[in-house]
Amino acid sequence: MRAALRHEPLRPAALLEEVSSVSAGATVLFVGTVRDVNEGRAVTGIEYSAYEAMALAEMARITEEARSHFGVERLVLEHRVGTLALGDASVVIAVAHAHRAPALDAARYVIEELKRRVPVWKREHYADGTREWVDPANAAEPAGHVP
Amino acid sequence: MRAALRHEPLRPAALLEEVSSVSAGATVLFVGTVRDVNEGRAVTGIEYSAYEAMALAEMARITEEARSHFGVERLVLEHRVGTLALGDASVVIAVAHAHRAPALDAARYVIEELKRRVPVWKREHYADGTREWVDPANAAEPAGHVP
Amino acid sequence: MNVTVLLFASYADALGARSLDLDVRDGATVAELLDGISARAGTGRLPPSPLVAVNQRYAKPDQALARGDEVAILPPVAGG
Amino acid sequence: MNVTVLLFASYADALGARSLDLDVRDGATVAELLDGISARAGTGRLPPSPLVAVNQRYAKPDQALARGDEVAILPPVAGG
Repeated sequence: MRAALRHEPLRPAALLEEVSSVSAGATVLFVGTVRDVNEGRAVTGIEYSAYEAMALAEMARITEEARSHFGVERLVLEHRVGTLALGDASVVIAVAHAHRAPALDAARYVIEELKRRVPVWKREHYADGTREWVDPANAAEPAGHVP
Repeated sequence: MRAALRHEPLRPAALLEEVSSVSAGATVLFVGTVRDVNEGRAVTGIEYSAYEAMALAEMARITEEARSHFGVERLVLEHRVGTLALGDASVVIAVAHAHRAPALDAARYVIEELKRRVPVWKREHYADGTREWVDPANAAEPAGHVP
Repeated sequence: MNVTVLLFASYADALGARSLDLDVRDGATVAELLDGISARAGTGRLPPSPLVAVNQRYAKPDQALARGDEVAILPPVAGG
Repeated sequence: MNVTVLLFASYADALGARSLDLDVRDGATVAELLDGISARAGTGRLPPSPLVAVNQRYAKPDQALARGDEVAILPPVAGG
């Protein structure tokens, strides 16, 4: 069980390896990536910034909740900060469990709670040269609100 | 969108790469692996066999259903057959979508339907030298019944 | 008509064969085929109502069989 | 007591600063702190009720502040 913020590129396949175990029947990897279009605008990159100390604390709380709710003992959560290009991974969740349902439930729980609670922000860079902070409340798939 | 049965080891990280796309905001990988204990017995390996033509047809129908239900266009499903050692991957599902909810929903749909419908069987090899065909109806996490 | 019924996994082991040949009436249903299988010597180790596939799809008991259909009886599936 | 309020992302941009220093009464609540922020010149571009974190946890309006608390106001989060 661990959570980290990274200033260098995330390595999804390495996290998959990290949680894998012969005691696990199911391993789930979730990778969030920078995509080329958001809300109909052509995106060229995203800057992620964080309230780093709190983001780490909140990520650790979320992984601990996943352990408590779903019984997962092997879970890694990493979020990138800095300037990302199209296709770069912004978040990776890797989780393994003896059975598939808790592994899938835990992955979903962690990404939903991360989007709802972890103090990370993103400024999208658009093809027309402009930049904007993203407010998920305005998005088609809102992140929800805290508390 | 593709489905395959493989007689050689599955490569989860390669399937993750295969479905990844700059149009996808979320990529999900599910890996089923041979674990060391099942129903309280020490397992040393599993032989998987299939009604290959029907298994492939059913896997193709399931991936098509996932496209239809969740709008996923990038999905790969592979199942291994043959004799697997502890930790070997028996099934890999890789799926990418613009948004996280359809990607997660599709991964779960595919593994649940695969376990319910795809004509694949496994014979577990135990530490005491015995072997037994597995009937999921007797398991703690049953696969369900068809039709 | 003659129907070849494919066997797999524990069913193939139980009968010591990968297939069974049966004679059924033309247009027999899946249920009639299963009755025919039950009547055969040595099939007592099969369950009374196994899953049946016809042409690589699950079939219901009232489905009629045609000459040349690919028929199989399937143990409980255990993939993944 | 003096409270340093950390600012991030769009709020730091809007105010052109990474933090604000405020004087509030000893034991002031989060709600009183927000009133103090609103009263400051230049804070009109902040929403009336931003998320507040105290010591790296989300705080409710009635939570009392203590000397030395780490306080931050947070734009809507957008991770993942």
